[in-house]
Amino acid sequence: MDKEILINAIESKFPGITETSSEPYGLLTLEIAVPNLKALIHWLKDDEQMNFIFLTDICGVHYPNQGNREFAVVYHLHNLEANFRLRLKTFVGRENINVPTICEIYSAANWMERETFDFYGIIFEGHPNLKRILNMDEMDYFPMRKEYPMEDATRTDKDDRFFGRDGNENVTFDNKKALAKGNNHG
Amino acid sequence: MDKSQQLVATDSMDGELATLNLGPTHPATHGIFQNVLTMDGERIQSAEQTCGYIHRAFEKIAERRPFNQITTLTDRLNYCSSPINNLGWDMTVEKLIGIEVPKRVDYMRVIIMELARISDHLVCNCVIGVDTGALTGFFYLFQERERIYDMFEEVCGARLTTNIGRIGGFERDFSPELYNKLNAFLKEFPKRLEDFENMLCRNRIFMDRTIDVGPISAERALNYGFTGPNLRAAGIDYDVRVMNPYSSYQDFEFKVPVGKSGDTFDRFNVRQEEIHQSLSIIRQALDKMPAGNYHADVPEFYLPPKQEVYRSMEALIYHFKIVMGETDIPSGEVYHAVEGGNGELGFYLISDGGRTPYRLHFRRPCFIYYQAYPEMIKGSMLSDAIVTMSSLNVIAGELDA
Amino acid sequence: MSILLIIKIVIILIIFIITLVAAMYSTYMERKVAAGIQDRIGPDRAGPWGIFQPLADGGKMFFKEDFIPGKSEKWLFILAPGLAMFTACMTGAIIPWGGTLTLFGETFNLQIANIDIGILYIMGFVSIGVYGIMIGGWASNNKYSLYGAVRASSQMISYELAMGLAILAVVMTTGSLNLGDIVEAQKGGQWNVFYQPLAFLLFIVCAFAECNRAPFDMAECESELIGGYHTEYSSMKLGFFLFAEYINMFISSAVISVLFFGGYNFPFMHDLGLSANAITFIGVAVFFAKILFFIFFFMWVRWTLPRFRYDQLMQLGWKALIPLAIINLMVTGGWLMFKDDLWAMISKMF
Amino acid sequence: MKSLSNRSIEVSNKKMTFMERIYLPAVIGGLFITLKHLFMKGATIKYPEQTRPVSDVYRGKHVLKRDEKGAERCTACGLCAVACPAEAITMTSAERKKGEEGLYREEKYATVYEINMLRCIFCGLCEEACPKEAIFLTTEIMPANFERQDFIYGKDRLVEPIDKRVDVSNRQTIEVVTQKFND
Amino acid sequence: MAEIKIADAPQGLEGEGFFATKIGDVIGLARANSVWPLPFATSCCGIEFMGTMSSNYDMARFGMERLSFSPRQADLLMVMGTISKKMGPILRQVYEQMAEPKWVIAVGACASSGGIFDSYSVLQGIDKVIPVDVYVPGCPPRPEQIIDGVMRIQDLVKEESLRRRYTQEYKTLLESYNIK
Repeated sequence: MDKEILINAIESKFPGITETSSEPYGLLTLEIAVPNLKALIHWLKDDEQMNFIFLTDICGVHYPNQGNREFAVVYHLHNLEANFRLRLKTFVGRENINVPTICEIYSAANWMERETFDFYGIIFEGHPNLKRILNMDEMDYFPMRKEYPMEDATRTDKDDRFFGRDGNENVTFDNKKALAKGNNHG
Repeated sequence: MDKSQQLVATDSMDGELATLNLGPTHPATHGIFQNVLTMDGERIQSAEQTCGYIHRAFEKIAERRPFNQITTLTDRLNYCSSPINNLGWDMTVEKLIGIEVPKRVDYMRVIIMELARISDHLVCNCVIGVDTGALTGFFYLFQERERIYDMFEEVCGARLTTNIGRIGGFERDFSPELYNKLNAFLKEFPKRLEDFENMLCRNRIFMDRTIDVGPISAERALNYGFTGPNLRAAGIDYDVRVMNPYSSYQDFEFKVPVGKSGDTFDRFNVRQEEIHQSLSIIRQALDKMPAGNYHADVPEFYLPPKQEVYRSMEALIYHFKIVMGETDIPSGEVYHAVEGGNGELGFYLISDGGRTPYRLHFRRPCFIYYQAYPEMIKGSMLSDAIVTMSSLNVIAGELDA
Repeated sequence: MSILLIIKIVIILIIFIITLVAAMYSTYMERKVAAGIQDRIGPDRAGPWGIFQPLADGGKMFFKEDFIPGKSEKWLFILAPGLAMFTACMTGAIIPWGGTLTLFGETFNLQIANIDIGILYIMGFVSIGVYGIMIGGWASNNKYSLYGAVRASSQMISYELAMGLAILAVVMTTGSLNLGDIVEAQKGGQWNVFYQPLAFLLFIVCAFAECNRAPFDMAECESELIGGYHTEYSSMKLGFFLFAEYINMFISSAVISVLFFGGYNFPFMHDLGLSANAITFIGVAVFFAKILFFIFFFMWVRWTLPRFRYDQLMQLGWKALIPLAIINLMVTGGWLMFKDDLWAMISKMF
Repeated sequence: MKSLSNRSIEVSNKKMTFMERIYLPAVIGGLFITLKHLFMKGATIKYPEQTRPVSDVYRGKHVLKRDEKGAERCTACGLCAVACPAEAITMTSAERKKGEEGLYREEKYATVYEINMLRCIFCGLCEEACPKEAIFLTTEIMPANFERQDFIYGKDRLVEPIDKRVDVSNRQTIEVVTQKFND
Repeated sequence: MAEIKIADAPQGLEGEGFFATKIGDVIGLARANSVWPLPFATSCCGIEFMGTMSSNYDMARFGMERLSFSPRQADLLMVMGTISKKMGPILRQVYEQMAEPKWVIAVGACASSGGIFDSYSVLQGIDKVIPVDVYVPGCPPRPEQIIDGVMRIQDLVKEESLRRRYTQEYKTLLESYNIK
């Protein structure tokens, strides 16, 4: 299997499904619209030619300034016998943040989707048990979204004067940089 | 299984089932997983898992740390084999930047990573022994693990959370002392391992405890995203080192051990054989160790030697730029996988050219395969559940990220 | 008469104290043996070589908060460790610790009670011993404890059968249920272990199971059940349970020595030309040496073998040990029945 | 599924021979192994009476070095603080005044230099980041303590005593050491 | 944690008196040499704890080889590894279940202060939920450091008065954590 065969097969089976395709660092990446995603993955797994029997990974990415393409869900599939990896991406916006689940196709997707939900709040439609997995159930936000701070507010042993910690990370760095730059001649 | 079922009533007497809370502070769950088991006497009817008890937000922290500081985070993913994580991360960044490292660095990395793999498998197999009640093997093998620690300490100055690699190579070259220790280890360790194997492997009590305990078929294992020794125990010889060789693994001869039915006994044996294979890889790497530098020649990313920093202005500027994280990192996205102690450890890195990753996702093998646990222990006994869990080698740091 | 009474009381006290001290120092020995096997040192900071370690443990336990879980069955919870301790100590009463001693013109046995059905007495008390564990596990109102208790009771019941049958073979060869007689019958190196090796093997396996020692420590197996039946116990109640375990081990070792290794007998004991009292004292020492060896053996096995699983343990008990014990019994019976005929036949043939 | 690597070996043999079925040979074999160890020399190091040698580059407690003349090397550039993943280092700097040349080597120095040892993960990145040979980790292990605030190590505990210098040459490259020798 | 260092009760008629003090010393010594730990090992430090238990360091020398996973029987809660906010209540529950006298040792940077995990999910030091007696720095600490921490605990145990657990200071301390 190589890139051409795969793209052609997808094209002939699902015409026009691929929005963009690229190959960063040798890994074929296809962008698929949400409605087509599940059918495509299903076919990729079950078709004897495609044979992507292994789901390597699912994760979410947050791009705050992209409007209705704010959240990406990235799938890594692997055809073990041909040793061919494929990356699929799909984008959703904040309002319509639903992606179909692929739990029935790969059991492994169950927790990966729960994790993605836990971090980004992306809702996987049809997931049998979509609830938080790593964080506490009581948590009321999705921590991996870029707008939320990393730090814990309860840290007491840190002297904020030195870290410029007003919830703004950049200040910290600038402070230190200024501190450092002043002595560059050293 | 069928044999034992004759002895225990398959249907409970009055339909009353007990709920047993296994963990999070149960000795066998290492304090971090919770399994709520529905028990029919000693038999497990169903299990529900909770995890996240040591969720530390690695991925969030990684978005706020420059590339070189992330090495300290990867240390704490699978802490039984930190160097594999460290070096895997370094290779990911090198892939992103496009750094070719000298062959010598590759070989040094292979030695370190295989030592780490041995130490990881040692922990797992010792713990299988401990959970079946044979504590002594643990003490024998942990002495050998100490020697691996000593070697890590010789290279990097720490035992467990090593922070061993640098982007572009190593912090320092292997010392002669390390070679002494390594040779002594290669000579004496197999004897200790043999003691351990003789005590357990063919002992019927142990075999009865592990054979057909927590089995998983190859097909289910793949579907669940198993990788590493646990997948190989089910009979599928998927190994990242062979399939997508990194760090010159293609130069080495080694076998990929597989099991038959993916039960605890198979997992134990696969790990045991992998230790032997790792030893052979280390020997080969030592024999073929090429001459050369212990780091790539990339002044933008690898810190200049200290003697120049102390003297020359140019080196000092580079030094500052690297430490401050002001070097230019290309933007792009890269997925790099290494064969960790428990399987395919993947780093999915999206860089926007900033000093920190835009997004860094770790494919943590433990997290992915641990969800198969309820399926694996269904219908087995409490003791089996515990042995199955230890043979899966679920590392909390990796599970909860 | 009164002298006999006083001496009996003295013997009782001595044996009681010896039992306790032996149990106490068994814990120390266990730690040291484990350490030796595992290339370690073991406790060495409480006194020279750590010999005060058991005292430290005891002292600590006495002053630890005595905790009774809120939802437990309070009286049974308190009763259980006492019962375990009591039954463990009672077994020591009929062990013949030595031969006869002549003091103040009186001759008496170094045995508290020489009863004719000594073996039945042992079996009886061993069976009651499980009640402590069972009641304790049940009264704790903790599922892990309950599992431990259930495991312990079924295991005890199963292994008593094989144990009884194994002893029966010995009883048949000796022709007495009296422990004193059994020991006397083994005089001059005629140890039962040579005549009944299979019975010995079965008995020692069952003894491990009865004492809840690895590889049969189902009832507490800490990697599965945390502490098993004593999970909820703290302070000296826990101490009693642990103590009872070591006393049981001590008594089991004594019983093994009595039944199969000639008790206080030692080879050539009457050829040395020593006075009767001296022989008795040497005999006692030899007996304790034997006990010590078996205690060591108990520990040695514990730190070597993995543990059985509950159902495998049952399988071993019912499907392997009991049939073997019955076969052994039949062979022994057949041999006793026909040995004269057999001898006659053999001698006729040649 | 076909073999993926073409170099697999099957390592699981679940068939028990008769000798293995009857438990005893393996049990006795195991007993002999443990007995052998009973008579072997133990591996224990009796800490604290004995100590285990640590490697020359072990990353233990920090030290702030002085130069050959006894002046503090630290110039309060803050690189160590930037490099610290745990954000355990804090410092404030001040200009050196006239007459203090013997105390501070550079024109700026740290008036306060604190490491929160409970935060510190001993990763060694500060040592690596220091361009002034000022901060080093040593092979001395950090002691435990009772109070949280006792772990904020200020300059009083970090700067090496002038009469009890800490030798760190083992953790430096040969080039650095020879360079200094040539100075 | 300034409350930890509590002076002995005044000697005299109402105090512990001579005899009681001597008993206290002896029991303190006994306790110190028989500290049964409850390893609450969640992550990396747990592996180093295994190293401390193992032959090369042998924690058994301190009378500590009997790990009691049941909190009722433990004297020393050894918290090793990151404690997240999700884990905090469980840790506290375990502490509450332990029988007096009990001590706590926070092993490693994560347990003591959160370490590098200054993130939304990690408790910034377990002394936010339970009182801590001894802190051991390091990430993870070497076995030597863990032993060092244990010896500090032993020092504390030896000096502790038998009545400390009934003192007002102790009650105030527990109340400040809302325990009991």
